[in-house]
Amino acid sequence: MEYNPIKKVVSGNYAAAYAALHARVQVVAAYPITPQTSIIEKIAEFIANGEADIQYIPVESEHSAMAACIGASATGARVFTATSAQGLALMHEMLHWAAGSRLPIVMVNVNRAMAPPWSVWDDQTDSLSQRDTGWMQFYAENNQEVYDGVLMAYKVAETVNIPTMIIESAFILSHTYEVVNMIPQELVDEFLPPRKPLYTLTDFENPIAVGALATPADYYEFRYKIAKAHEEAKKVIKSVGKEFGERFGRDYSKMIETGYIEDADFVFMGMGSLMGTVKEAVDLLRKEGYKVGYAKVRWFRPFPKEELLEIAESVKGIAVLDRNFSFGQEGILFTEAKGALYNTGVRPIMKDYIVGLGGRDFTVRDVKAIAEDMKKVVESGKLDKEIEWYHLKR
Amino acid sequence: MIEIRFHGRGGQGAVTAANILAEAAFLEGKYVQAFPFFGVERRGAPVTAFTRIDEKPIRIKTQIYEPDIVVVLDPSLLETVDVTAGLKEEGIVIINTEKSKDEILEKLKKKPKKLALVDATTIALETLGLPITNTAILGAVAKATGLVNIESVEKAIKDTFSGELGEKNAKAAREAFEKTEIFEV
Amino acid sequence: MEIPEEVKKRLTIPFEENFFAGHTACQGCGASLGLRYVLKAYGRKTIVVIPACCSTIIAGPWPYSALNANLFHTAFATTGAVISGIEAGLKALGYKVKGEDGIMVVGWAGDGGTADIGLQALSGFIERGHDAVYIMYDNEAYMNTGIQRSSSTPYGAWTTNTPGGKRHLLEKRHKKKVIDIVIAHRIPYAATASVAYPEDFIRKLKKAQKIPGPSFIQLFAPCPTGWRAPTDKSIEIARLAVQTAYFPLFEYENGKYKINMPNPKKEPKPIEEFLKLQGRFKYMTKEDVEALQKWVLEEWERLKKLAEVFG
Amino acid sequence: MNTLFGKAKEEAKPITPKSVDEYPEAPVSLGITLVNFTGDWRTFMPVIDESKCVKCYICWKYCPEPAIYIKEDGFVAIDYDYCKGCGICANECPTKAITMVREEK
Repeated sequence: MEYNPIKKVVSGNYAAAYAALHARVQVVAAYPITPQTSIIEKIAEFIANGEADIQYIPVESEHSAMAACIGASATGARVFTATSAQGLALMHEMLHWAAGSRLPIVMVNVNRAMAPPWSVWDDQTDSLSQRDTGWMQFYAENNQEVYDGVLMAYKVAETVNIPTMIIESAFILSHTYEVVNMIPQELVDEFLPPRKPLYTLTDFENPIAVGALATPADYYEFRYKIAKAHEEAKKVIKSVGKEFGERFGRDYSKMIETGYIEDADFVFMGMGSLMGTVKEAVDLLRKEGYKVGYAKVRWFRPFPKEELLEIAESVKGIAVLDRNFSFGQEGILFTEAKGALYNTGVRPIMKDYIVGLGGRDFTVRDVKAIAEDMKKVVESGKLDKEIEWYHLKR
Repeated sequence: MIEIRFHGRGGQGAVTAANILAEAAFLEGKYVQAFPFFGVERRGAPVTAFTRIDEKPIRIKTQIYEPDIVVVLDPSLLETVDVTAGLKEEGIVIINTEKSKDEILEKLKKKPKKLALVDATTIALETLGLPITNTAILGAVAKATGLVNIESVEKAIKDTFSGELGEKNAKAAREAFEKTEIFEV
Repeated sequence: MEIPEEVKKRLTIPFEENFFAGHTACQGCGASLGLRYVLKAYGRKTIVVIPACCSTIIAGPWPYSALNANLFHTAFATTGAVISGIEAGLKALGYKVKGEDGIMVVGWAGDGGTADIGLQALSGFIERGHDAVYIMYDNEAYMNTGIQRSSSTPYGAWTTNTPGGKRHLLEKRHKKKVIDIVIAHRIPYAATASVAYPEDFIRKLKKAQKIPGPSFIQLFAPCPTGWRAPTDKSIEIARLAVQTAYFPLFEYENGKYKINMPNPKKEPKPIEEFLKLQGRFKYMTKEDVEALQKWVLEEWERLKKLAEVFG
Repeated sequence: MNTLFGKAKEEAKPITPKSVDEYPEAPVSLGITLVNFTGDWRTFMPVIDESKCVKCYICWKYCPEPAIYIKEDGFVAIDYDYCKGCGICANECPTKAITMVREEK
C-alpha cells in the first residue's frame, strides 16, 4: 500500500491523541491538567464513538496515573498517558519505577512552567527535571513531530524496553491548529507491530516477582542494564527514524536536526517549538549575510553526544537557547552540551541564552538580537558573560 | 504569509472562528496555523485568536503582532481594545456592527486600507437564534479579503458542526457574505 | 506432596501451599501467615501487588520470591492504582478477571500503605469499581521502618515516635476506622478478618473472589516485634483482639452489615486481656485503659446497631 | 520426603550471578526462597509428642513459615530447615503435644 497522507488540521494535543489511537494503545490512565486535558478528552471521545477499544482509567491523581500505567504495562499491554508540569512532578517517583521495571510506556508531556507563581505556559523545566528518571525524551517542534514522535516512540521504547516521553509546548503546540499528515492505520500497523513484552504477569506456570529488593550485591548491575539500554536506544532511534523516513517521507534519522551547518560561524541550539521560530529567523538572517545555522536537539535522552561533536567540530560558536533553568547553575541544555564536549577537546565558544520562561513569547526579532550578540562573541572570541537572561526587563 | 487576528469575547467563538478560517484555507490547499492568545480568559472577557495562512509550511511559533487582517466579533470591544494595534499599512479590518463606516472609523486608532462592516449579530440571531457571531463573520472575511471562497468557509463550518447546526451556521456565513459592505479608506 | 484423603477431609483450610518457606519474616509474624492464607484461597492464578512494607522483605530479596504466584513490587502510595492498572491491562488483553476461574488481582498492603499514604489510591480503586481485591494487613504501625505510629495505631500504644516517657508522648488518637472510609464508597464487599480465624478469612477471600467489582478486607495481623510481645503469642493476641471486640469481625455486603463473631452471644472480654500480653501498652495509665475500653465498647455498640438496622 | 515442599525444595538452588551478563534485563526473580534455610534463626525448637497428638492440624494451620507438614500416617512433623522456632504451634496445641526445647547448636 502506497502512503497517501491523511491530512488533518489539528492541535498538538489532538495530534497526540490520534497518534495514540493509531498506535493501537490498549490502556490509558490519565488525569486532567491544563494544557494537556484535550488529549485525554479526545481519547475519551474516540472510545465513546467506538473508534477505539481502549481500557480508560480516569485516575484520581497523576501519581496514580503513572502507577496504573505501570500495572497495565506489566501485564503486557500497550499503554499511553499524558500530563504536564505539576502533574509530571507528582508522577516523579513513578517515572523512576516505570524505567526501573523496564516498561515501555509512552507519555506525552505538555511543557508548562512550574509554580509558584502559577503559570500554565510553555517552559521546559518540568520535563528536564525528570532527566535522571531513566526515561527517553523527545522534544517536538510542531504538531507533525508530536504525531510522528508518538508512533516512533512506541517502536523505540518497545525495542529497548525503556519508557519514553514525547514533549510538546504548552499552547504553542498543544492548542495551535496545524496541518498534520497522518498515516493510514494499515501502514501504521506495518510500521508498528504489536508489543512483545520483556516479561508479563500472566504466565502462571512460571510465576515471577518483579522489582524485589536488590541488595548492594545486585542493584548495581540493574542500573548498568538501563544505561546500556539507553546507549542501544541511540542506534534504535536512528534506524527507526530512518525507516520512518523511508516509509512516510519524514526522516528522523538524526537525533539533532541541523540547518546551514556547513559554512556557519555559529549555530542556535535548542529544543522544541521555539526552534520553528529560529528556523524562520535563520532564513532571514542568511539573506542579510549572517553565517548562521541551527541545531535542533530532538532527543535529549539519550543525549546525542556524537552528533553534537560533529556540529561542534564545524562551527566557531554555539548559542544555546534554554527555555528552562537549573537554579544554582545555568540552562540545562547548556550544561549538558558543554559537559558532552569537555573530553573531546572540541570547544567552540558557547553562550547560554535563557529565553521565554513561563511562556514569554520568543520571536524572530529576539532571534535576530541574539544573533547580533553572538556574532560579537564569536568574532572577538571572548565571552562577556556565560549566561544571558535575555528576556529580563531592565 | 497572511496573518489574521480575531478579537471577541469569551463564549463568542473567536477561537473557533480562527480554526474554521484555517480549515477553509486548508481545504483550498494552503498551509495554516490557528491558535488562541494563550491566556486564561473566562466567558465574557476580551479574547484574541490568530490564523496564519501560507503557500508553504509555517514554522514560526510566535503570536501575531503585525496582522494583515483584523476581525472584530463584538463591536463593544472598540471602546476598550486597540484592535488595530500593529496593523500593516495595507491592512483590512472587518467588524461586526450596526454602525456606519464614519462612526467606526472614528473609533479606530489606525485607519485601515480597507474596512468591511456587517451586522453579524442580527444575522446570527435570525439564523441561529443566538448572538454567536463567529460563523457569520467568516462570511464577511471571505467577502472582504478573498483569502478563501465562501464555499470553503461553508464546508469548513459543516466539518466543524455536524447536522442541522452546521447547516444553520453555514447559512449565517453565506448571508453575511452577501450583506457585507466594503469601503476603501 | 500428597496426604491421605481422610486427613485432607479433616483440614479446615485448603491444603495447597503456594507460599514458600525460607522467607525472611520475623519469628511469629502475623503478616506472613496472612499472605499464606491468601495464596491458599486463590492459588497460583493470582497477581499480587505489594507496596513498600514488611512484605517487600518477606517476599524475598532478588533473585528469589516466596510466592508461587506472580508478584509485582510497587511504590508505597500506589497499591490501589497498580491493581487498577493490572486489571485494566488484563481486560485489554482479553483475560477473565476475578470470579471462579478468573485471574485474581490482589493488593497486599500494610496499614501505613493503606490508611495513610495509600488512602487516595485506595479510594480511587474502589470508586472506579475495578475487579480486584485489596487486603490491608493491619499490624498497627510502620513496622518495616522500625515501629512508627500510623493512623491505624491504637490509643495508648508505644511506638518509636510515640515513645511515652516523662512528658508522656504516647499515641493519644484512636485507631482510624479505615473500613468505615471504605464502606463510605458503598463498595460491593468489605470485611474485617483475623489471622486467628483463618477459616473465616478464607471464606471472606472466596466471597471477595465471587462478588464482581472491588473488595476490601482488613486483616488483623499481629507483629510480635513491634508489639513487644512473645513470638508464640501472635495467634492468642489476635484471638483476644476479637474476643474483646477491639477488632470485631464483620462483613459489609450489598449494603448490609453482618457481624461474624465466634461467640456472638458472649459479652466482650475486658480490654486488659488484650493489652497485657503486649509490651507496647505498658506505659498506659489506668485512665488510658479506661479511655480505650470506653472507645472499644462504644464502637462495638455502634457496629451492633448498624448490623441491626442494616442487617 | 521429610518436607512440605518436596521436589521444589530439592530443586531450589542458590543463584549468584558472577557477571553482569548473567543478570536478567529487568529485575525479575529467578528462583524461590526455599533455598534459604531459616532454621538457623531458632533458639527453641518445637518437639512433637505423637502420643499426645490428636491430628487436629491446628499447628499446621497456624505455622507462619510454613514449616509443619503432614505425614502419610496423619501425624505432623516439622521441617527444621525452615522452622524459626517462634513457638506458635506449641502455644496453640490444644493437647500440649508440642514443647519448645532449648536448642544447642
